[in-house]
Order: sequence, then structure tokens, then C-alpha cells
Amino acid sequence: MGNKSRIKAKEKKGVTTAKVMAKHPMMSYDEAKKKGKKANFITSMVATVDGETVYEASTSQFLSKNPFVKFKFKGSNKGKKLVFTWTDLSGATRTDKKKIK
Amino acid sequence: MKKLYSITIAAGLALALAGCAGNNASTPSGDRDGDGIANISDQCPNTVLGTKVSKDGCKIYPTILELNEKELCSVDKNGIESVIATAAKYNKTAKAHGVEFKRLGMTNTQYIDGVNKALKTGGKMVVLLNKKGKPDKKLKPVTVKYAAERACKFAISALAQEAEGKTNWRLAVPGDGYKY
Amino acid sequence: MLLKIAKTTAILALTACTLNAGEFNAQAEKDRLALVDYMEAKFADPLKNRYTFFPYSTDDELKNNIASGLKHQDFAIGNYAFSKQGKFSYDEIKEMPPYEELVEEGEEIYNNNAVIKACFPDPAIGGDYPYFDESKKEVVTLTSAINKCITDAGEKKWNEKKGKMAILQSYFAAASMDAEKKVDIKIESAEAAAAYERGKEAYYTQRGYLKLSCATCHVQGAGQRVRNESLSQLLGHTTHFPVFRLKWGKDKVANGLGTLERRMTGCNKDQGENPHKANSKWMKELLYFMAYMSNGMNIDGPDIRK
Amino acid sequence: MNRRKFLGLGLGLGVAAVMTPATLSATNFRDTKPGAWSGQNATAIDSSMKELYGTSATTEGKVKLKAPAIAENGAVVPVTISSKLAGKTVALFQDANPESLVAVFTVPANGVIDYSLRIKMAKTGKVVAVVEVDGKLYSASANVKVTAGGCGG
Repeated sequence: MGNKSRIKAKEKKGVTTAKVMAKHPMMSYDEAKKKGKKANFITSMVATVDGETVYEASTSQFLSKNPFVKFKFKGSNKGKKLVFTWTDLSGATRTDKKKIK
Repeated sequence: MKKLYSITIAAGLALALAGCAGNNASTPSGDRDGDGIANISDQCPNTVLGTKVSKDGCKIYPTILELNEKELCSVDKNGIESVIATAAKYNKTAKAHGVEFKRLGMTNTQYIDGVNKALKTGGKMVVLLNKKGKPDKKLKPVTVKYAAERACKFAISALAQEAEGKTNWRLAVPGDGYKY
Repeated sequence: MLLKIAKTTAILALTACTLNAGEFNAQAEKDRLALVDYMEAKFADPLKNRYTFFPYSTDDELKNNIASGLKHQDFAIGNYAFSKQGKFSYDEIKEMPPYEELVEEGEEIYNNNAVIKACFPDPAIGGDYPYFDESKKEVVTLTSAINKCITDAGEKKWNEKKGKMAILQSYFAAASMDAEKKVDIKIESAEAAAAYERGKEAYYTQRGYLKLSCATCHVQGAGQRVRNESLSQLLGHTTHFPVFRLKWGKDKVANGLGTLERRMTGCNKDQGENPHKANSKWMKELLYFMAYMSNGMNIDGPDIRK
Repeated sequence: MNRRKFLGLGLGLGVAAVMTPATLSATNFRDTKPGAWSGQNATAIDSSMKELYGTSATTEGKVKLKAPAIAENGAVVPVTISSKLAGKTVALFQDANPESLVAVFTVPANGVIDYSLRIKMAKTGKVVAVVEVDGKLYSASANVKVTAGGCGG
């Protein structure tokens, strides 16, 4: 479900910096009420490398639309794949991958 | 403003020329309309007695900068029909010159239309429109008098500002009229 | 010998060219340099020169929020050139700007539209518009050129302010930036110079019921505030269009991008004037003047604004 | 850090790595601490923090919070939380929306506390970042002014 997340990940001196923009309307309860739609927003984001969690967040309706997150983690990860998954309130989920540069 | 002025002159000239054709009887040195300009040089030989005229014998119209908008646009003094007619007259030129005013969602044309509509239907208020041309719920309607006076002042100020601008715009240009 | 003559002729021809061009853009060039001088002087030391340039700004603003020592090229990023607070958000949002995918979409439009591709074989043309069409004796903006291109091919014209038009232009801007293009506006005839002068007069003339000229806010007013809005400077205004404005993209990301014409219409409306149409002579000549003022500055579009 | 503690930590990590499935290992704080996200205690920073951590007593410092003093747009307020503390979780709160809690991060073994995100703020308000180290809370706060942004169009 949903559109592809934009992912950029780069390792420098053993620290990988990842930037991710998930594609999601992040419809808060207030916004939903105004628009006559159902509230829905990403409630959890997880990123892994080689199956190991490198990022984990429980999120709310107050992240911006198409939420952007940036995070860092240690380790030698050049060339490995960063796997980013989000789950929203409706239970929908989406996973995208990107090679770490 | 210049344009408006020259249009008026041109119109006057056409009238005057038409007038000339029918009044060949007067002598060239005479002063048929008594404006102090001899017929031979009088481009407007039929001005009403007492009218202030220029060297060519035609009526001098006040420039837009000389208009007294407070007087001209007073509904109490002139009546609402006259004020809205003044508004319409000057706003037409303002629009043609690309200087028509717009306040919030309302162009001056919409102010004038609103007043005219109210006058036709006997309404007392003019509903203000939003940028989509629909009644703006956040703004209170204004009285017809208020709208007419605003439209009239907006129309005249737009032209006055344009005329002024012709002479003073360089004062804001660095390297030209603007010193710091 | 022959070579020498050829060389001399070439040099002569070149000199003649510069002289000629110099004649027609002499005034514009004088204006441009005076504007650069003014802006550099204004932002050399805002606190020290407050009585000359920032009569309404508070101590706090001048000390903490307005950068000093700005030079010509610094002005390309609008009010972020001097507004420290704004620059923080700007930098953060530029980390992954919301227009990136729109640029890609613009590239797709370009690659899949043979008509556009034929009209604009090189997409890196950001710095060449608006130009003065010497045969038609009128200013051509990038927007009007794109619309002419597609209507000549029998297609319906595009919205001049947003949507496909802005999205395609964002690709042109990005391609121009990648190719390290600079704004390069030419004035090569008396008619072009006259169009420039009309654009300049329009820029500096007070208009609307608020009696503001563009310059009130963006020359004399640059660096100051209107409510909480920090006013950007004329110098560099056209280098980064189309822009993605956060307020435009609030409901729909694709609507976030707008052309120069879209921005100008909004500004014109804020002056309290019934705004001029995007494809009017007035608008095109205004943009011609504005773009000339940014001559020599790097194309850095598309960009983010609030 | 003494050896025993070190071993204990290593063991804990090892177990976690083995026990959790590769993809979704998340501790979802929305499920484990629902009261922090919605309900009457979720509306204020203090009470929401108490729901999440059992206390709202924090020590100022050792946490860096970057946020604009004046937001360019309330719908996109960039915030960055960083710290050198060996925190287990990091939480972000604000008081400009109907509820306070914005996000809770679980810092993974190889994680660095340097989180950026863009948040919505309906009005001017305060942003508070909390880093939890073994049940102790360190915090930083910043005020963000939100105005109807941008001239024209």
C-alpha cells in the first residue's frame, strides 16, 4: 500500500546517516474531521540492516504530511541494504529498500 | 492619467470640429463664445460662457490630481447614483490602464457591481466576496453608501497614484533618484 | 598575413558586438550594478547602519537574526540570505525537499513529450528567459514559450501558474543548476531596452490601495518585516524558480510548485491591485527587468519557500 | 562500567537479537502505553510523560534540541534531538496540538541519538525532548512561534 518511500543512506567513518521521506497523508483527527475523511497516520517506523534494527519509532498524528525522518547508526554498512518499513493506523504497511552508499 | 486627458481632449476636438462646420458665419477675428479666444484660434468655439479655457479656447478639465475625491465621492453631497457613476467612469480608465484596485477578494469593479445591484433591488447592504467570487462569510457586509464611496475613492486614487507615479517612480531607484 | 587580417577583423567584430550590446544594455547594466552596491552596502553591517537601512528593526533582530557582510552571490537564496532563523528551517527542509519527486516528474514529462523536446532540445535553459523576441518585438517568458510551443502543436495551453507547467519548469531549473548555468538576460535593441525600462517603471511605481511599489518591500524594504514576514530582496529573485512553497503544498504536494508568474500575481494582489494576468505584456516586461537584475547569478532552482 | 554489567548488557542484547523477528522488532509504545497518546492524560506534556515513563521529573541538560524559533510553516517544523547519553528511549512532546506526544524512539544497540523529524504544530508552543537513561529522564526544550506564514498567493 502507499507510495514508495524516498530513502538516502550514506556511510561516513563508520556512521551511517539515513534520510527517509515516507509517502503518507498523515491525516490527523482534526484534519480528518474538517475534510470529512477518516484519520490515518503512520504509527510505527522501523529500519533494519541485515535483519538488525537500526531505527525504531512509535509515531503520532503530529508528524508532517509525507513525514521526513533522519537518523544515524554505527557499524560498517557500506553496500548493505537499508530496509525501511512503516505501519499506519489502518494497519497498512509498506517496506522499501535502498543500498547504503 | 495622461491617456485619460488626451482622450478627453480628442473627444472635445471632434465635437469642436463638428461645431465649426455649422458656424462659418462668425468672423475670424470675432469671439463667438466669448471665452477671450478669437474664433480663428478657438478650437472649441462653443464653450459655455464663463468656462475657464486654455489657449486653444477649450475647457480646462482638472487633472486627476486636482480632483477633490472627498467632495466628488460624498454620497451626502452628490447622491449615491452620481457617486457610483463617478466611480464607474474613473474605474473604467483605471482598469484599462491596469491599475484597478482590489481589496481582499473584491476588485473595484465588484464593488461597483455590488452597489448597482443593491440600487436595483433596493438592498441596503453590499455583500463582500472572497477570492473565488463567492460571499465571504468572514467579512461583514457593508452599507451601500460605504461601498459606493469606497469604489469612487478607489477609482480616483488609482488614477491619481498612476499620475503621481509617472513623476516620482525614479525616486526609489538605487543609482538613480534614490540616495542612501 | 591573411590570418592576421582575419584575426584583426574578428577582434574588431567582437569589439563592435560588445559596443553594440553595450549601447542597448548600458542603462540596465548601470541599474544592476547600483542595485548590487545598494544590497551589499545594506547588508554590510545592519546594526551599524541601522538608521540608514533598517529604521524599523529592533536591536534583537539586527543583532541576532540579520546576517552581515553579504556579497553579491549570497543574495541568490532570497530572504534566507540574511534571515538566520528562516535559514535554519530552510536548511533542514532542503535535506530532503518535497519537490524532489516533482523534478523527476518534470523530467518524465519532458522525456515523454516529443513536442516539448523539439522546442527545447536543451533543458538547461533556466538562465536564458525571459528574452526579447526581436522579430515579434515582445518579451518571451519561459512560461509563455512553453505555452506557445504546445499550442503551436495544436495542444491546449497549460495553466501558467502551477501543475504541469511548474513541474516541467522545475526540471529545467534543476538541469540548469546541474549545468552550472547563470542568469544571462540580454538587451540587444532599442525596443528591448524600452521593454526593460517599462518593466523597471512598473517595478518602482506605487500601486494598489496599499500604495506599495514592488521596491517598497523588496528594495528599500528588503531585510525588514511586514508582520512576521521577512522581506526578500529583488537581487536574486528570479534565480530559483519555480519554487515550492510550503503554504501552496499544504493540501496537495503537486500544487506546492509555482512559476514566477504565480508568485508575482500573489505579490501584485498583496499590493491591493487587481493582479495583472500571467501572460500580459506588463507581467512579461516586469519579469524581464527583474531577471536582468539577477544577471550573472547562479541558477539554483527549484527551491523552498514558506 | 563493571564487567558484570557489561556482560549482562551483552547477554540482553544477544537475547533480544535472537528472539525478535528480523523485520518488525518494534516495541510499539502506542500499544504498551496508550494513555500517553490519547485520553485525558495525553493532552499535557507532564501528564503524558508520566503515562509514558511513570514520572515527569526531568533533569535539564545533556540533551540538545534544535527547533526554529519561528517556524516557516506550522505544518512542517523541523526538529532535531541529539545527545551523547546512553539513552534507551527518546521521546518528543509539544503543547501546540490536542495531544502532546509526537514520537518515541527506541535507541537500538548501534544507534546514535541524533534524530531529526518534521512535525506539525497548530499554534505557537513549546517542544520538549526527553532522553531516558535507565529510568532517569534528561530533557531539553525550545519554543516555536507559529504564524500564518508567507505573503501573497
